[in-house]
Amino acid sequence: MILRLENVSKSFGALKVTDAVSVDVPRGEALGIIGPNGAGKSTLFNLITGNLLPNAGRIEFLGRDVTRTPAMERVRMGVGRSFQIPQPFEGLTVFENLLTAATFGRGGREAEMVEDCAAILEETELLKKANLVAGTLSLLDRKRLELARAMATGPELLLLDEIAGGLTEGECRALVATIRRIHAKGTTIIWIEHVLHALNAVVERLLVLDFGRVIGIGAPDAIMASKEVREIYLGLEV
Amino acid sequence: MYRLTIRTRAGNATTIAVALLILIGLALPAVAPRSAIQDLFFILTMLTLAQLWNLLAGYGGLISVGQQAFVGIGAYAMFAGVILLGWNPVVAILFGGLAAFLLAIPFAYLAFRLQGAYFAIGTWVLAEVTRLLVAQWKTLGGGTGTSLPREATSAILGTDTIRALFGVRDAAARDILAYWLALVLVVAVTGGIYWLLRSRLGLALAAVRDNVDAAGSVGVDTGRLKWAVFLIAAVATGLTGGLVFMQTARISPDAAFALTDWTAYVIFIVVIGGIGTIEGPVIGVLVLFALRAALADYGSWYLMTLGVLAIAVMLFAPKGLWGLISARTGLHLFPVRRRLTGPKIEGGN
Amino acid sequence: MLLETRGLTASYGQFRALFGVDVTIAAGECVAIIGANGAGKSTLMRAITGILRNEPGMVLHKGEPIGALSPAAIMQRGIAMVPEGRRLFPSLSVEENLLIGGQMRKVAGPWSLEAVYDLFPILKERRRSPGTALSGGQQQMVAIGRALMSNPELLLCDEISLGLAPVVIRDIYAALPKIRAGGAAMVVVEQDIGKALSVADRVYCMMEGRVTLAAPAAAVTRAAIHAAYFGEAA
Amino acid sequence: MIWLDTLVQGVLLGGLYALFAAGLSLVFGIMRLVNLAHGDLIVFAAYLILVGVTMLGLSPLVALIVAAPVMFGVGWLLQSLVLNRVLGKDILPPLLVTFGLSVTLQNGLLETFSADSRRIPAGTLEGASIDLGLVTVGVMPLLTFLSAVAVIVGLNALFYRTALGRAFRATSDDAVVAGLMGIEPKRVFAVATGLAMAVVTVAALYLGMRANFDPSIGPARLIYAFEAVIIGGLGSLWGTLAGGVIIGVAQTVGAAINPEWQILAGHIAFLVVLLVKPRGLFPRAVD
Repeated sequence: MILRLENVSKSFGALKVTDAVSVDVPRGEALGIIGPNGAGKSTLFNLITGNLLPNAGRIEFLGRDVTRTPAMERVRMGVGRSFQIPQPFEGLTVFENLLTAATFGRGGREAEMVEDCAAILEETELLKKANLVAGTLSLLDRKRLELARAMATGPELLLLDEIAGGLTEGECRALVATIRRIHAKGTTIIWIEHVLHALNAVVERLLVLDFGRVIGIGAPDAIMASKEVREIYLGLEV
Repeated sequence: MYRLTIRTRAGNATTIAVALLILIGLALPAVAPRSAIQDLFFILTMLTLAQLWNLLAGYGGLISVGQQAFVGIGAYAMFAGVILLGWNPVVAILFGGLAAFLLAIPFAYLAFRLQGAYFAIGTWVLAEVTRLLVAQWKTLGGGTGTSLPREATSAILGTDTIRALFGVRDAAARDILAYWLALVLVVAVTGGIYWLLRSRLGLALAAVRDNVDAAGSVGVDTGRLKWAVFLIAAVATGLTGGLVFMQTARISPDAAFALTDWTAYVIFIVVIGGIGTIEGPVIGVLVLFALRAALADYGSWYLMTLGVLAIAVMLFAPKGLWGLISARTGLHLFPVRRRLTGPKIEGGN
Repeated sequence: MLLETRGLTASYGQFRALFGVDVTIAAGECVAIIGANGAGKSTLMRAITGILRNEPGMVLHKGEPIGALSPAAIMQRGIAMVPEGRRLFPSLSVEENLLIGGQMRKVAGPWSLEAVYDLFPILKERRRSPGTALSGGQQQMVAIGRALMSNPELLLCDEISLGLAPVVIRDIYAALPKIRAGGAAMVVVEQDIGKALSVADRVYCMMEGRVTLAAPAAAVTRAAIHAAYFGEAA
Repeated sequence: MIWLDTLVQGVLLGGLYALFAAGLSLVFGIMRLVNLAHGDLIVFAAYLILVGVTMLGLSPLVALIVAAPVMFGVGWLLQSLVLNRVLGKDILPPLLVTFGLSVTLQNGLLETFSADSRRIPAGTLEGASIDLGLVTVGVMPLLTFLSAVAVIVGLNALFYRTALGRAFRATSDDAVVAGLMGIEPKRVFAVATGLAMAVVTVAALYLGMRANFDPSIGPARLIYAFEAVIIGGLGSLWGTLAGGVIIGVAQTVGAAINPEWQILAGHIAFLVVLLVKPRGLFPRAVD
């Protein structure tokens, strides 16, 4: 198991946003997370990255207890993330964005880092634009950069937060192809998404979250076929 | 196959031009009158302080209004080294840098408890406290201050050689030495900052400046970065303080810890020239000097003009004069961009 | 037409959130806007209320362009919003939160402090408490009451059931017919389709920044919603 | 007995510092803006009153009543024309603009009024004192303190009893939603700064009547005011009074030990509070 959550709970005041979530993620898996707005999806990510600490429960990463480990250390251990709204370093170039992530998220000799960054840029179809300032990029390229920068920290586990939102059909397909390639090379992925067809093109399992609780986990076809899940996701009363 | 380069044609040209300027600057005392040397000393030391404040505020986001504390403590430590320990003033300047470092630790510890605008006034209070404490130091003249003893000023390292070389008197020789040291300092500080910005620290600073959350998410330690920048700026500011008061040879708490001289002017230089660039302070210090020359006879009009100019720049051209020039021409004299070179990469600098 | 958007686009920086949205709201009617998370529903509300400024002609109020006006100016024309997440003022008491809703637009109408307390009696008991000390459902009542205090002609309700327990949602929705009886037109932005359909005359469904379905509420089938939601034939 | 006297003098002095600080606290509380020219604006107002008293022959109180609306207008214009343009997520522009304003004001005053020390003549009030049995207090310090209390009571009433105060608090909590309530945040900010400048005028009256002043003393007043605000806790007006009193008492106690330590003791008290309670003594629940 690369990641193991045991009864992880998080409350803001009286509101329980994550309610005793337990899930095991085997190495190499691609897991999708769906659920209505406010179901606690992003909170779950913040608990995994260490930007939030749980009120109860235990988080293991690569067999080590990281429940209280600071976010910065988890990045260096191999937890990479992309933000829902792309947050590039706008004044830096695409390449510099990656170089920063490589330098501080992983480290190593400069020549190696440069080669790695170039390889990731090639993978994410940004190589041509390596020397453009990130602030000038289109939305699709910002999303790609978000992905590429997370990759540059050398993640064992890659967390993608609604990376397909706001894209056109064609753009979305291109991005999905990239994510499939990354996954095929062995990176474990957990992906929150509401663009379901994009998600289902990549993930092996789907996890459905509602009111902070896991209400279903399994193969995408089975989950989406479940009337209950589908209705909850739509917000229709069963 | 892929390589990282920072060099550009403009950057290479700058390097050559700066090297030439340094050589000319070193040789200048042979031909320039004493008043010109004194003016240049003023310009160079102000430029040093401005580059350091720019490092703090423009790159590190730390808006300090208390840098006069480090000028003052550096100056007083230099005086203490000379008067109490009998050191040569030039050596004692280094002691000024050490004192600034020691002061910076508790200073930052307290100031970092305050955020944003309150950090600014907090540094100001801490500078005041430092001034008031130093004013209690009776052996160095307390509130009224003191002068460097004549035997120390006449025996400053190297002045004999300068006297012989240029055939000048004691005081003029001291000015030339101070000028040379200021030249060395400004080159070291500007060069050091330039190097820093091209190092991994510069990458981290730029990342934090653009987006703190994202910087944390890729592993940048923002807390340590703040400390590093603050300590570096403090030490170099202390060295500058020591040098400035070696040249004047007279010190008092009010002069050494003057908010106007060591922080207000400096802020105006950076803001008017362009914050967050190395070129900005250079432009700013020239504007300051030109205004000083033009308004020398009008007393407080000089500072008033600077204040109004700074407000106008903030309102209408927040990136300063260099920002305007750079936006028009796309020129960067001190490139810090790391470009990826190799196959399949197109355009963009 | 009370309110109309024409080819409304909106962006957060480079992030394009709306791609040419056309919706109309007639006086007195109730319109539901449904769609998945991220479909652009809240952005539409932010654009209508002026939080995101637009080209003047992209939003029309009674035929006049208001797309470039400030939120305050738009509110003073009689368009009030119950914002997503309720967003009560923490340093104001319940009663002050209500009062501030009406203090900048004083027009005659069915709503007053007393009328709001009649609608949500629990608020009268808690009138002196800080707004944020209330439960989520009660806070939602304050947010609705606060918007009503200006006697708006159009009330925009952004995700009023979000994060609330089903029984509380039922209470909130029970109040909507009474609000409609006061004469204001309403827009109900919802992810809870069942709830939205129960109160609306017409429905717009949004997906990825566009309107994918516009129909009378009575004519909407689950199949049509599935298609509009998932971008696939159900 | 001498210690009791020192304490009472300190508390009364604290009233003056609270007056300096009230406007700063008000503006920070509503728009998170720190005005580095606050001290110089106090001095500016003091000169305004001085002109009214010496050139127009007004009594200090009448001069105050004339100057306060003028200062309100100055604050309103300053906020509308300059500060509203630079308020935003980046704190650098407003800081640098107000710093520039501070230097400009100081030197403008220097040019107009010269560096000579001046004082607002207070007639018989000067030097008058009341014997309270255990201690004797000056009428002027007592008036200062009572004015500080009155200003704070007044501001609190405005904040918590009026529609304007409600708009202030709402805008401070959430400017975007305040807009949805029909409130123009920028107009609210302009009124708040105007109000702060009216309070500054009261502070200026006492600054000018109690002791000599000259164009250069603004920054030191800003520092005392700032310390009082931080000690009290951001946004709490009664906290600001408490902060002022702490600075005042620390200064008089310091001065009683060694006259040279007066100012230093005030600063040290501030640093100690900062170390122990970085959010101040009465921090706001929500921030």
